Order: sequence, then C-alpha cells, then structure tokens
Amino acid sequence: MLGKVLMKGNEALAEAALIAGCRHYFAYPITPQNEIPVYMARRMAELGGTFIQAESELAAISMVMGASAGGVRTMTSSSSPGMALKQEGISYLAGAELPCVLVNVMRGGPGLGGIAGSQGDYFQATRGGGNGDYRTIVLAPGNAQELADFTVDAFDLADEYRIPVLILVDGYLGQMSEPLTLPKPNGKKFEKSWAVRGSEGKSKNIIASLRLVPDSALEVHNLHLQDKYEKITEEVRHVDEYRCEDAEWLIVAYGAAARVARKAVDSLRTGGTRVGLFRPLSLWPFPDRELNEFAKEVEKVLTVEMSLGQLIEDVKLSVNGEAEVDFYGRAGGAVPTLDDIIGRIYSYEHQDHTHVQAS
Amino acid sequence: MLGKVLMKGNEALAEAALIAGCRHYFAYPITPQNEIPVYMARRMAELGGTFIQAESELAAISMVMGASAGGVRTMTSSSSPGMALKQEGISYLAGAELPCVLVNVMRGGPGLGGIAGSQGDYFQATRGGGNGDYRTIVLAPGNAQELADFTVDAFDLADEYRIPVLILVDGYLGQMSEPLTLPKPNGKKFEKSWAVRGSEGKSKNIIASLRLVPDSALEVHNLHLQDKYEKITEEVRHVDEYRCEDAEWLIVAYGAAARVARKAVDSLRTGGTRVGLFRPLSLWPFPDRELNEFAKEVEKVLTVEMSLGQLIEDVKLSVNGEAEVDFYGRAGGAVPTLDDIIGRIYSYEHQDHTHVQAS
Amino acid sequence: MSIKTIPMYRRPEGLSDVRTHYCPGCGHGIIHKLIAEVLVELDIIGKTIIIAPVGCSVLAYKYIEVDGLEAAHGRAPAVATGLKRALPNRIVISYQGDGDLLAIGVGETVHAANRGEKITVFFVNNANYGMTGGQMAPTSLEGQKTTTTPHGRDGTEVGYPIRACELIDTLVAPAYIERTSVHNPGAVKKTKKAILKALSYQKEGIGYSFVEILSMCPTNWGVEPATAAEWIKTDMLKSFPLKKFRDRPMEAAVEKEAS
Amino acid sequence: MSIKTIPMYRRPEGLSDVRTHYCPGCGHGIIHKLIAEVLVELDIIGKTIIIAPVGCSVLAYKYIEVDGLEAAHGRAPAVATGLKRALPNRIVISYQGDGDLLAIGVGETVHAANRGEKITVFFVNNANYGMTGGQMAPTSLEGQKTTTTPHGRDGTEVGYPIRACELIDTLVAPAYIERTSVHNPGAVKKTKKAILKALSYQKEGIGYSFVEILSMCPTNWGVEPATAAEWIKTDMLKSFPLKKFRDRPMEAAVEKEAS
Amino acid sequence: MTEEIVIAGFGGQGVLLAGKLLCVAAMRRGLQVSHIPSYGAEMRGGTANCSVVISTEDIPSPVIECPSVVIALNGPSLVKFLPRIRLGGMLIWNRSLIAIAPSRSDLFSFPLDATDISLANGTERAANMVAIGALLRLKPNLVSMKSIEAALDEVISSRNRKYNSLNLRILSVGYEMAEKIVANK
Amino acid sequence: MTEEIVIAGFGGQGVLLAGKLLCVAAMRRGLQVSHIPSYGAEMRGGTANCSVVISTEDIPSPVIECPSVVIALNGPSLVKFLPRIRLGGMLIWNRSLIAIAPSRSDLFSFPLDATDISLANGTERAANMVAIGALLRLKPNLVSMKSIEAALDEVISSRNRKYNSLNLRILSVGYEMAEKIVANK
Amino acid sequence: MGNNGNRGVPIIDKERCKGCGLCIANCPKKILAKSKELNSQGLHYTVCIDESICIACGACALMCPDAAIEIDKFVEAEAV
Amino acid sequence: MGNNGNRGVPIIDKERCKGCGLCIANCPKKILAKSKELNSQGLHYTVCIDESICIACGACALMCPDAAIEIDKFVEAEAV
Ligand SMILES: Cc1ncc(C[n+]2csc(CCOP(=O)(O)OP(=O)(O)O)c2C)c(N)n1
Ligand SMILES: Cc1ncc(C[n+]2csc(CCOP(=O)(O)OP(=O)(O)O)c2C)c(N)n1
Ligand code: SF4
Ligand code: SF4
Ligand code: SF4
Ligand code: SF4
Repeated sequence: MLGKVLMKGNEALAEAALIAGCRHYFAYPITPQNEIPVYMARRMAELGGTFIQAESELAAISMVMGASAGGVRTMTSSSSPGMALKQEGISYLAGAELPCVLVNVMRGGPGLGGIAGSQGDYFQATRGGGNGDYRTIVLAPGNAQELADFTVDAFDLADEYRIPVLILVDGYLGQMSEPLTLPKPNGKKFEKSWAVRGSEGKSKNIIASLRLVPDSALEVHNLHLQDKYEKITEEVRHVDEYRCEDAEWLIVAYGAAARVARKAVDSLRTGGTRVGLFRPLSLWPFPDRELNEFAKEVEKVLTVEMSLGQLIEDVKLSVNGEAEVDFYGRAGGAVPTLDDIIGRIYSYEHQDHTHVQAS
Repeated sequence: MLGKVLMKGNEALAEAALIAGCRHYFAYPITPQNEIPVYMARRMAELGGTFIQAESELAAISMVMGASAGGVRTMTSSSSPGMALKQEGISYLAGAELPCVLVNVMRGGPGLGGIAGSQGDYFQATRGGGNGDYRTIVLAPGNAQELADFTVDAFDLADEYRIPVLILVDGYLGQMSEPLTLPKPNGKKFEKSWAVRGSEGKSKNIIASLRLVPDSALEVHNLHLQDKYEKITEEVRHVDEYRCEDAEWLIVAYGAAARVARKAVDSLRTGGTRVGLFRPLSLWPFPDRELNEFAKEVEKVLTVEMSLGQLIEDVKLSVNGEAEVDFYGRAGGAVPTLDDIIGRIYSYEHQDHTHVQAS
Repeated sequence: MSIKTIPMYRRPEGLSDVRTHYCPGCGHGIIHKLIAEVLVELDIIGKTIIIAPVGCSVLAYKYIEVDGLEAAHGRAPAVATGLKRALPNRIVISYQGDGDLLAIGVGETVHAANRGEKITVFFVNNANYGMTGGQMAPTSLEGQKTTTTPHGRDGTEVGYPIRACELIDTLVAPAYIERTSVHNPGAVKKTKKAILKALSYQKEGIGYSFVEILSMCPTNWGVEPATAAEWIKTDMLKSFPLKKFRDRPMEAAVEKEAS
Repeated sequence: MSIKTIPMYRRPEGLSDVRTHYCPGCGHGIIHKLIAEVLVELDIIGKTIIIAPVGCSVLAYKYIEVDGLEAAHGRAPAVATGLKRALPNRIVISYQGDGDLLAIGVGETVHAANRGEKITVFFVNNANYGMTGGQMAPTSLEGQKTTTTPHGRDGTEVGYPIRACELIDTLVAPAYIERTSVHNPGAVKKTKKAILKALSYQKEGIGYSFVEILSMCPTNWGVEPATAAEWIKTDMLKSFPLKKFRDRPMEAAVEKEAS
Repeated sequence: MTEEIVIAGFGGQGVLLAGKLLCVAAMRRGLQVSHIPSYGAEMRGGTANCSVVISTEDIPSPVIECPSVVIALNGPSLVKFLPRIRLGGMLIWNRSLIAIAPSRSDLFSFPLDATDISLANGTERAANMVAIGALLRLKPNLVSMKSIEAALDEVISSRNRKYNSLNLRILSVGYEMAEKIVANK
Repeated sequence: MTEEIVIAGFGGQGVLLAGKLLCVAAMRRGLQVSHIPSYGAEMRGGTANCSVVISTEDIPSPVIECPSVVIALNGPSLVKFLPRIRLGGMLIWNRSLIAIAPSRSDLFSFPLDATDISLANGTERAANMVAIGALLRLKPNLVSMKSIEAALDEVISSRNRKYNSLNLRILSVGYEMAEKIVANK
Repeated sequence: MGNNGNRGVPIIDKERCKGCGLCIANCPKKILAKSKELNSQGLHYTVCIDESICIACGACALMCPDAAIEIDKFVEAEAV
Repeated sequence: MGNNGNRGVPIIDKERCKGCGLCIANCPKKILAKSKELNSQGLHYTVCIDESICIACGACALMCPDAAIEIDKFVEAEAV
C-alpha cells in the first residue's frame, strides 16, 4: 500500500496506455468513461501525442483504423451505446487484421438505459456485434491494478496477433479509485512491415477486409482468420482460480461481480462451505477446458453477472452438462449483493443435505 | 406450381410487408438486399406509402423508431455491415419496446468482406450486437414462400409483443427467384394506445429506453423486459422437423444451408441411413427443448452453417452434453455442398460400425 | 380611482408542474418555457410530440406537457422524420444540443433539412457538452477551455467553431432559419418570436424550420449565470452573430431551385 | 528536314499494369489517371497512401501504385485523419464517391474539413450510387430517374441536390476547395490542375484540400459514355457550377478567423 | 430430372430475362425452379450471368457448381464457364461473338450465330431468344414452345410486350437452327 | 475493521476531495481503500456524493448500501442518506445548512456548524474539512491527523497547495468541535 | 420607456427558485436580491426588496429558467 | 489553334481499350472510330482511321479512362 498511488480505474487505464507507448488516442465523450478522454487531453498535450475528440464513435473507431494502419499503437474507449456504434468498425479492423486496443466501460442498457455500471455487453464483446465471423480478444480486469496491467498486455497481444483487443470493464471499476502500482514499460517491440507508410523502396502494401477475386478469396481469408483464432485460443487463456481446489460449489464471475463473489467465497469458507471462485480474465478466449475440469468435481456452478444471462452461456458451453448451472444476475446498474450470493450457495447445501438425509 | 408467381426472395419479402400493411419503409442501399428498396420505391409511390432512402443505416433505423412510435407498421432492411451500424438503434427500439420489422440479408464478412450470401451474422442477430440485456425475435425463412409468410408473421409478432422482429436471410435466399403463393392479408388489428400521437384528450405518453429515477428504475425495466422475453420463449418456438422421428444422426441447419442439408437427408435416407434435419425457424427463441429431446435419441448432431461456428453454440446449449456435436461450416459466401454433408454423416456411420465391430 | 391587479405574466400551462434537473441559470429552462408558451398560444400543444436528444435536455418531455419520444444521440432529426411521415398532421419538434446536432448527428441534421422535412428543430447552442461534463463541442469558441481542451480550443489542431445556420443555409429546402439567444430579456423576446414563427410554419404545413439559440451553461463554463449571459454577449456573438438567415415559404424554395 | 517522333503522352508510370473493373467510359478511370500523373510529377508517389471508399472505386489502390487502405462506407476522412496524424510526413488521399462522402459520411466530411486535417479529398460526383446499381445519391439532380426514384427525384419529397463545395465553404479551416469536371478534354486539363494544386498543398503541409469532380456513370445513367459527358455539360453543371471556392494557405485562414 | 443451366453474356444481352423465361415456363409445367443472378461482384464491367435450376425435385441450392447446360453469349462467358460444364454436358455458344471454337470434346457443343440472327431480325438484343429457341429443341423435355410463349406474356412488362411476337419469331429461328444441327450430327 | 462512509453535499462543497483525503491517508496506513463518486445521474443540479470504504480486508464493492458513517453537508443529502445509515451507525451533519435535526434515534448523530466555521475562517468552501476533522476524532482508529496532513500534500494540486495550512487549521477546529461534543455526551 | 407609469409586482415561487440570479442581474430597477434564508432545496431564493418601484417590465420573468416568477400588474379599476 | 501545324499519331492499346468511345467523341479531327473486330475481351476497340491529319492535340488520351492511348508527336529532327 505504501508505494502505491490512488487512481480512478479509468485514469489508471489511460496512464497504462501511455506507458505501453500509445500516443494516438481517439474518442467521443460518454459517461462513465469520460475520465479517459479528459485525462488523455491533458497528457497527450504534455507528451506530444495525439488526442482527437472525434465527431462520433464511428469516426473514432475509423481514426483508430487509420492510425493502426500507419503502424502506431492506438486506442479508443467508449461505453455501451457508443460501443454499439463501433461494431461495424471493429469488424473492419478484425477483417483487416489491424491491432488496436478498445475499451468499453459498460453502463446499463438497453438503449440509453442509465449510467450506472453494468455487464450487459458481454454478448456484444465476446460474440462480436459486428458482421461476419471474427473475434477480438476480450480481457476482463477486476480492479485498478489489473486495469493498468491488462492494458499494457492488451497492446502487446494486439500487436502479436494483429487483432483488436477489447478491455471490458463496468462503470464501477472505471469510476472507483483504488491503490495500485503503475506498470513499467516492458520494452517489447513488434515488427510492422505490413503497415501502410508509402511504398518507397518496397512493394506496395494494401490493408483491407475486402476479398472479391477469386470467388474463394473470402473463404480463404476467413479460414486464415480462424486458424489465428484457434492459435489464440490455445495461447491466451487467462483465469484466476480462487479457492477452487476442493470446492463442492463453484461460482463463476468476472469484473465487479467477481469482487463480491470472492468475498462471498471467503465468508462461506469461514463457515465451512467448500466453495470456490472461477474468475475468467480473458472472456474470449474463454477458459472453457479449465472450467470443465472443475465442473467435473463440483455439484453445481453458480454464474454471477451484472446482466441477465450472458456469461452463463459460456459457462454452460464449458460445463457441457457435467454439472448443474445456476444463475444469479442483476441488471441495469445494480451490483450483486454478498447476502444474495451467500444465500444462494447456502440454499444448495441445504437442499443437498435434505437430499442426503432423504436418500 | 400453377397458381404461383415467380419472385425474387427480396421482392417476395417486400410485397409481403405491403400485404401486412406496412406503409413506412426506410432503408439505405446495400447489396444483396437492394431489390427491397428499389421495389418499395416503386410500390410505395403506387400505394401512397412512404419510402425514404435514408442518408445512412443509422438514420434508417431512427426513422423506423419515429414511425413505430407514431403507431404505424414500419420496416427497414439492410445487409451485414449496414446491420452492424443499426445495432445501437435496435437496442433503443428494444429498450423502448417499439414494434418493427428488421431484415438482414447477410453477406460475407468480416468488414466489407464480399457480397455473396452468408450466415456470418448469427451471433449478432441472436445475441444482439447492441448494448444491454435485450432480445429481438429472429425468424429464419428457408425459401421464397417462407420469406413472404414469415414477413407477415413478423409484423404480427412485433405488434403483439412490442418488440423488434428480425428476419435473418442470406444473400442467396434474397437473390434467388422461386415460385410462391403470396399470402393474404390476415386482418389482425393491434391496439396502440401507447403511441405518441399528441396528448389531446388523454394523459401524455412518453416512449423512451432511459430510466434514471429512482436508481432501481432501470433494473425494474429490465426485469419487465426479461419477463416478456420469457413469455416469448414459451410462446414462439418455431421449428421444422424433417424425418427426425427415428433418426440416429441429426443435422441442424437453417436458411440456405438447411436446403442442402434437407437434400442430404433425402439422399442418405434413400441409402438407408437414419438421419433427420432439425431446422429452427425461430433462432431466438431457439427451440432448445425440442432439440434436446431429439438429442437424447441420436448418437451425434451435425451443425451445418454458412459461418464458422455460431449456430453451433445454440445447438450445444440445447444438446447440453446429451450427444456429441459436430460441425461443418463454410464461410465468406460459400454454400455447404451435398457431398460434404453426406460424406460427414457417412463417416459417422462408418466409424460407428467400426466401433461396433471392434467391441 | 381604485387600483386592481391583473395577471401580466403567469407560469405557462404548457409547463409540467415539476422541478427540472437543470442547473441554476441553465438556458434550457428559459427555452422550455418559451416553447411551452408558444404551444399553448398556437393551440397545438395537444398534437405536439417533442423528441428529446441525448444531452442535458434528455428529459425535456418531462417538463413540457406534450407526448415525448427519445432518440439515440444525434438521431433526433431522423426520428422526427419517421414520426412526421407517419403522422403528417402532428407537430413534431426535434430539440437538440450542439454535440447532438453538430457532432455525432450532423448527418441527420443536414439531410432532414435537405429533405425539407416538415418539422421544427430547436438547436440549443451552449458551446460545450453539458451532460457529460463540459467537453469541447463543435461550437466551442477558439481558445475556450473545456475539459477536453484544457489549454483552450486550438482551431488549427481541433477545428474552428462550426456554424449550424450557415451550414444549413447552403441547402435549398429549409423554409426558415434563424439564430437567436437568451442572454438578456430582449434576446429572450426575439427567441420567442422565432419559436412562434417556426411552429406556426409547421402548423401551416409550410416546411422545415430551424432555430439556433445561444444558451448559458454556467456549470460547465464555470461561472455564475449572470456572467455566463454576459459571455454570450461579449464572446459567443462574435462567432455566432444573431441573424435571420432565411424566411420563406416552401413555394419560394421550389421556385428558387427551378430558376 | 527529317521527321522524328517523340513521345508526347505516355500511360503514367503511377498506374498499375492491370485492367480496371470500371465500366467503359467511367469517369473514375480518368481521375485515377490524373492522380497517378500528378503523384509522379510531384515525386510523392512513394510516400502516398490512398484510402479507398466503399463505392465503385473500392479497389482504387489496385490501380494506382501506392500503398492502399480501406475505410468503412463514408468513414474515409476519419481513417485519413488517423493515418495522417500517425504519419504526418506522408501524403494521404481520401478518394470518395457521393454516396460515401455526402450521405452516410457527411459527418466525417464536415469534421475532417473543419479540423483542417492536412489531407486531400477527391470527391467523385457522379450523381448516383454506382456500385449498388444506380440509386439516388445526395447529388442526384431534380427529376433524375434512379432505381430508387423511378419517377424522377422530387425535391420536395426526398430533397434537393446537396452541394459539397458550398457546404464545406462555410467552414474556416479548409485551404483549398474547387469543383471541376471530366466531361471534355478542357475540363480534364483543369481537373488535373486542381489535383496538382491540392496535392502540392499537402506536400507543402499547407492544409486541407477538397476537389469535387463531376464524373460520368454511363452504366447507371443508362446512356453511352459520350452522351453521359454531354449530360454533365447540359444538366449537371446547372446544379453544380464549376468554381474555385477557396484557395488560401492556412495562415490566411487563421487570420480570417482572428479578425 | 434436374437441369442446371447457366446463361452468360454481356450486360445488355438479356441473360437474366432468358433465365426467367425458362423458369416461368417450367413452373407452369409443375416443375420446381430456381433462378439466381450472379451478383458476385458489387462492381462493374464484368460479364452477367444467371443460374437456372429446373427439376422434378426440391432444389437445394440455386448455386450451380457444374452446370449441365451452359449458354455462352460472348467470349468472356465461354472462358469462364467452359471448364465448369459437367462431363457430357451441353454448351450452346454464340459464334457471332466468339472467334475460336471451344476446346473441350467431352461435351455436346452447339454453335449458334445468335447475334447475327438477331441483327438480321432488326435488333441487336435478341441473341438470348435465339439461344433459348435452340435449347428448347436440344432439351425437348424441359419446356415447350407453347409454355415459353405464355411465359413471355407473363415476364415481359406491358410496355415491352409489343415485341413479343418478334421475340417468338427469333426464338423459332433458334429452334430451327438447332434442329438443323441435330439433323446434321 | 471496515468503515463504509458516505460524504454528501452540494457540488461545490468538496465532497469528492474529502473522500480522496480519507482514502490516501488510510492507504498510507496500509489499509484497503476504495472511493467512488456518485455518477448516478448523467445530469445536473442534484447533490454530489462519494462512497469511501476503508478496511483491513479486500473490498468487494465500492458501492455502499447501508453506510456506517454519513457526512451530510446539506439538507438534501441528509434527506437522501439518513434512512440508509445502518443501525448504530454515525451521522455527522452540517447544522449551518440543515434547519431541522435528524429524526432517527438509533444512531450516533453529531451536528457541526461546518459552514459557519468555514466562513469564520474566511472561506465558504471548507465545510468538508470541518467534517473530516470531526470524523478523525469520532473514529480515532481510522486515520491520524498526521496521515491526513501528508495526504493533503499528495492530493491537492500544486496550484492550490498554498491553502493546505488553512485547510489543516479548519480541520483541527472540526476535530476540537467533535472533542467537545464527545466530552459533553 | 414603454413601461412609463406602469406598476406591478413580481410573485416569486421560492420553492421553484434555484437562486441562479438571472432575474436579479436583469432587473432594471435593481429591486431583486437573494434571500438570507434557504428554501427546502437549501438554496437562497430571490426576493423583491422594494415592490413599490417595480415597473412590471417582466424582465425577471422572461429570464427565469424555472418559471418561478409571475407578474401582477396594477391597473386603475375603471380602465378595465 | 495552339496545335497549329502540329502533327502526331495516337497509339491505341487495343487490349486495354473498352470501346467506350469517349476518344472518338472528342477527337476534333474525327479520325477515330470503332473497330469491326473484337479484342480478347469481346469489345470493339478504337482505331485511328486517318493518322495523316492527327494534330497531336491529346484530346483522346486525356479522355481515355483506361489510359489506353499514348501519343507520339512528329518533330523536325533538327529542332530537337
Ligand atoms: C452514442 C452516444 N455517444 C455519446 C453519448 C454521451 N453523451 C450524452 S449527452 C452528450 C453530449 C451532450 O452535449 P450537447 O448535445 O451539446 O447537449 P447539452 O448537454 O450541452 O445540452 C454525449 C456525448 C451517448 N449517450 N450516446
Ligand atoms: C455500411 C454500408 N452501407 C451500404 C453499403 C453499400 N454500398 C456500397 S457502395 C455504396 C454507394 C456507392 O455510391 P457512391 O459513394 O456514390 O460511389 P460510386 O459507386 O457512385 O462511385 C453503397 C451504398 C456498404 N457497403 N456499407
Ligand atoms: S450542465 Fe449546462 S446545459 Fe446542462 S443543465 Fe447544467 S447549465 Fe444546463
Ligand atoms: S457503375 Fe458508374 S461509377 Fe461505377 S464503374 Fe460503372 S460507370 Fe463507373
Ligand atoms: S431567475 Fe428564477 S430561478 Fe433564477 S434566481 Fe430568479 S427566480 Fe430564482
Ligand atoms: S477512350 Fe480509351 S477506352 Fe474509350 S474507346 Fe477510346 S481508347 Fe477505348
């Protein structure tokens, strides 16, 4: 705690992007992520970097496309409705294999909804709200420290795989201040011979998602993307397993919801209940095999979300019938309560005991 | 065949919308759905209806929002990248509970991709690419007749549940001409006292997705939506089960892919292989219980898509481990071939027999 | 000679009996009040629908006694288009801020104007994004400090103030375009006249009308309301001169194009 | 006195050695050729990146020997902004059609111009949507028959032709705005001059330049190429008069704003 | 019975119309039909073609990998589709615009002076009718001249219906041309 | 130990700053802390408030349902948060701006003339400091005056650091006020 | 000038008033001021400190964003 | 006028030519025409029917969208 700084999640993320070498940031204001552009406006001026307040989210994501094609590290951030507007652009970036970092500080929906933190864009983030078969890596930090650390990772992953990386946060994480240690620049370098910087002295580069000729070109391109996605699925599987080893019940949650779940695990463990928290840190790829292993050992899996049944699909797909999957979710800006989670797990035990007695 | 007309899928859909009483259609051109606006431009002029070629897809979906709020039947259509742009608007429509019909004539992606027919927007359609916890009904016709019939149904469903209904078609279905019988107007009427037509003689109406006060308002609204979605999940479950009764192997496919799969079933049945086709006609709600019932009886389920692993998630969620789920998909505008499907199923049988012999 | 009191001014019936969420001294309140007055005076309040933007005035429909409809950020003119085409006999108002109308929504603004949709757009220009905390707007003045231009807007880097009326005035269809302000009582009176003209044109089915209104945002300008009003006079008017840009019925527009 | 032949005109080196997919007589080909010539003449071809729009010229980068980048429909000026800010020493061209630039992308058009991005926009105005089969464009003339205006464009219903140069000319930042055409050899020559000026301004770092070029789309106009060229002269020029709207270095712009 | 027919040519040669005619005529005979234009390039200047499937059974896909019949009205079409015709399939080609005879010997190849015949009848746009006429003779079980006649009335817009008798005349010339070729084989 | 503190008032009363001060001071003591402003209305004119959690354990959620301490610097804040304070919790309220005493008897209630004290020290903006000073006395195990002093230097921007000594002075007045109240109880 | 001889009185709804001061700044007679007291919102509302010289110009009412001011005008009874 | 006395010849790449006819329509000397033959694309390309009166004005080359026309100019050898 002593060498730490107290920073708002949004600002920790912004500063980490600068540490990762991002000097081209484009965004349109929207609550609850406004601290990011405001922070960047100040810091980019100091660092000689570029911040443009774009005329819209569509323009912002397109500016990212241009800057990324030029070979620099670039980022945009927004919140739910603004993120919906970026979907076409993200699909283009994925199709053209352009690296970039995207941030969605989620708020309650649908539509204009509200501005309290939420996890209602899980589907959009993990399945892609744009068109076509594409994926973006999705990272899910759970506190200010991870917000900063994962942001640096995000830039590296983006460059390594030439893919957009989405950092999915809810408004609570973006808005809250916590102690953290800012990451150090890691000095990683990535060759970008594919960038469009003018053809002088080399053959010309073209960056596009369009594949017209021959007829099979687009399928070939898609299969290439799919290969890449499979590679990522093998190589990027992040999960935080908390007291899962001997668990009888398992909770799956990410982000702000996982913080409450973790506390619930501690409380329940104190009371002797063998419960663990499986916290995916990458939502795509989802650590499905890892979850499946645990699912084989437990009686029931409880999915805790700040949405009404989105994460649960990945949980069910992972569990694949090996255990019962239960659901507890809050929507529209509400946070799951400790009592509700504890009560739910407790009810399993109770049912279970009844069951044991009856048999 | 004798009383039938030969119509392009896109035009059959457009004419059916007129039959259903739609007189307000807004769209922006994009291949392969251009026949719809072109047809509407001509027919709306004849009928005294409104067609506006919007300045963008964003404007088109917003015009739909305005017209729907005014209480009239309204529709927009687009194709994949254009549909990506409509996601924010769709989320607003869903949040404000406004009925309307949306058409996505899918082409290959991601990004600009290509213009041959594809099913790459399954995730976007069924999970919603917009923000927040919302759903739209998704219908999946498989021929020109269904294109027309489902369009009429779509308007009724939209009005009944105050929800956007998406007709999800691929470019091949949109572009091909087939014989069909145009549906008759069904005369159904829906009360729309919620519409905003001026407050004269009544208390004022407000249509919005925003819920700010009190803090819990948005969660309450979301729970209300969720109730509605559950009701729809009970009431709207459309599926075409083709030769499934005694099937040993099951194919799941929709749209153009299902046409090939159906042919494969016939061929394989002729050869004595007990295979059936489970064709969901509503993709949301997905007929999961129905599929689960069959899954218990079969050895393996083969998902056939014109995408690279999207429908399969709903299949797996439905099957829930009761059977193995296999995948055959084509992307970027390619259509599954009869031989591939037959070969795949045949390979199961072969493996199986080997297995039987070995045991 | 006995003295009697008669009511000279009354809170307009058209206003709802609620407290607005606006900051003290916010121009939105003045403008709402004028619209409410005019709707009653023209006897169209019962057939009016207001489309609220995403911006501080997102709840406008809660404050004026008319039916209300939401639009996504920037899309109000398109929503208005759909609604007016569905209900040609109703009065449709698109009420928008500068971020909404000139940044994310400039496309919808230009095209609804260009189609000459028979709607009325009230454009509240407060030179920044109020709702999200005072970021730069397309209309922020050169040198103006906002949360995203901490050293003042630099025209050469992030652009110069965009003038909505001038932009729309390049189009053929609009029937009425005027810029007014609410920084003092005289300006408020003129604004009311402009609102009256715009809405009576719509009532008569004449065509598209656009009224830009310079308006105080004391909170994000970081000054007292009276100082904010003064700043409009001393600074904003230079970039946004008050002017009637166009006032002609639709037929005139058609003629002009034909000639 | 012996006679020798010398090459007076050669296919420009800057053009790729491929057949374009354009229809016979399509103006895009002429414009590509001129750009290729100018890029070589200014010796900037090796440091130029062209951003192709979504429209018939979606493959423009295949025909000109420069690095190429795609933009989503309408977003080319924003993509150009990102690229130019990343690589301030490169030449960035945004090449766009009228649907792309004035319909779906008018927001990006206005704002890149307003920021005075140091890019060059070539705007090919062919009065319809070529790529998607001849639908109405914002620039379609009144009365013009297109697939979505089968009875001719009715200004009072679907709007009047939008004039891009006039629109952009309301903004402070742009350094150079001109409208030219390619309907006959003289017009082509003037277009080349405009392209040259625009790109040399960018080379010198002066500022935003915008060249609108009236161009034939014989296929969707449903006429022979020569007739199409004639139609530009007899009809299009009325709505879109050829004109240099602005030609001034950035400093002048700044001064004007300051005064 | 299933025929998978590709009709290809320049934009102005009426290949889509020819396909529709076949479909409507076959549909009236109670057959299953599908028709799909190539929209494979949201772009310009290429060849136009359409795929027509006529069958006694349900049609799985309107897309044709290996056609049983190809009608090639110009050179580029021939180049594109010749390799795809299935073994023993049929090729009808427009000798007026195609200089060099097709190279495959594993199929039935019928040259027609389609454009010349059309021009001889006072129009340059009826090469498609010549070809359809020939097809009627070469695939006698597909559709009858009578049903094509009815289909013409159904498919052609009223504005252009005045040309139907001319179209029919040209169609029969094509029919007779094919008759002659068959007789000579 | 876990304290869940809500600080609420008008926009200009520095409630966010007060929260940050507490957090930084507690953080330097090695405690877990979280701070979150109310951003619950993307809108204007309401009260401002922030939630501060200080704990010896990991903090699950920064959102506070039932605060253990509420500092209410104006009337609307009191109205909003009074009902939420947990049984036996603490309320520190600004008597300068709140006319009527709070109605709950199941908690520890401490009135402060915070605005008056601030004004008496030549500023209208330091009511927050009075309240923090009082809190320090009333929750002696939370953070020390010393750590708050250090936190002030860390949190206040260099431009405004010149007021730190004034802030500290006002803080101690608050501390002493609380001292007196405690003594009198 | 146009209000020559006019007399009236502003009626200020102290609960609606947000204390923005726009009325005060725009009163030509300078007879409006902030209250010492707070209203239930905790705000210093506007009060009229000398109704006797109000000329019923309506400036305060025009400027009030919260429509918190109404105006009564005095007229000679027979003139009505 | 500026081409007074100028002489030259257009060199037309028949494979690049799409037969659009813009060169033909814009040749001031009317010496361009469509070929009888087709090129490999099946198109009637442009040919020069009387090179002797070409004034090397470049109009055809300027108009050609496919850059299919190059121009050679004749000059007196000593002038070079
Ligand atoms: C798609 C989308 N982008 C951004 C926002 C966030 N947002 C809300 S209001 C607003 C701008 C408000 O400014 P303005 O239109 O000028 O209105 P004002 O609040 O100043 O009256 C923004 C950017 C949003 N809600 N939706
Ligand atoms: C988001 C999106 N909307 C629509 C389209 C379909 N589309 C492709 S090009 C085009 C317009 C082409 O017209 P224009 O910009 O005028 O260029 P031209 O083809 O005439 O050169 C449209 C609408 C698309 N690809 N993406
Ligand atoms: S922030 Fe500005 S525009 Fe918004 S309510 Fe406050 S003063 Fe009005
Ligand atoms: S459609 Fe028009 S713009 Fe497109 S290539 Fe053909 S002629 Fe050119
Ligand atoms: S203008 Fe209205 S709100 Fe403002 S101080 Fe006067 S009465 Fe109060
Ligand atoms: S202009 Fe070019 S393409 Fe057109 S006919 Fe002449 S040479 Fe051929």
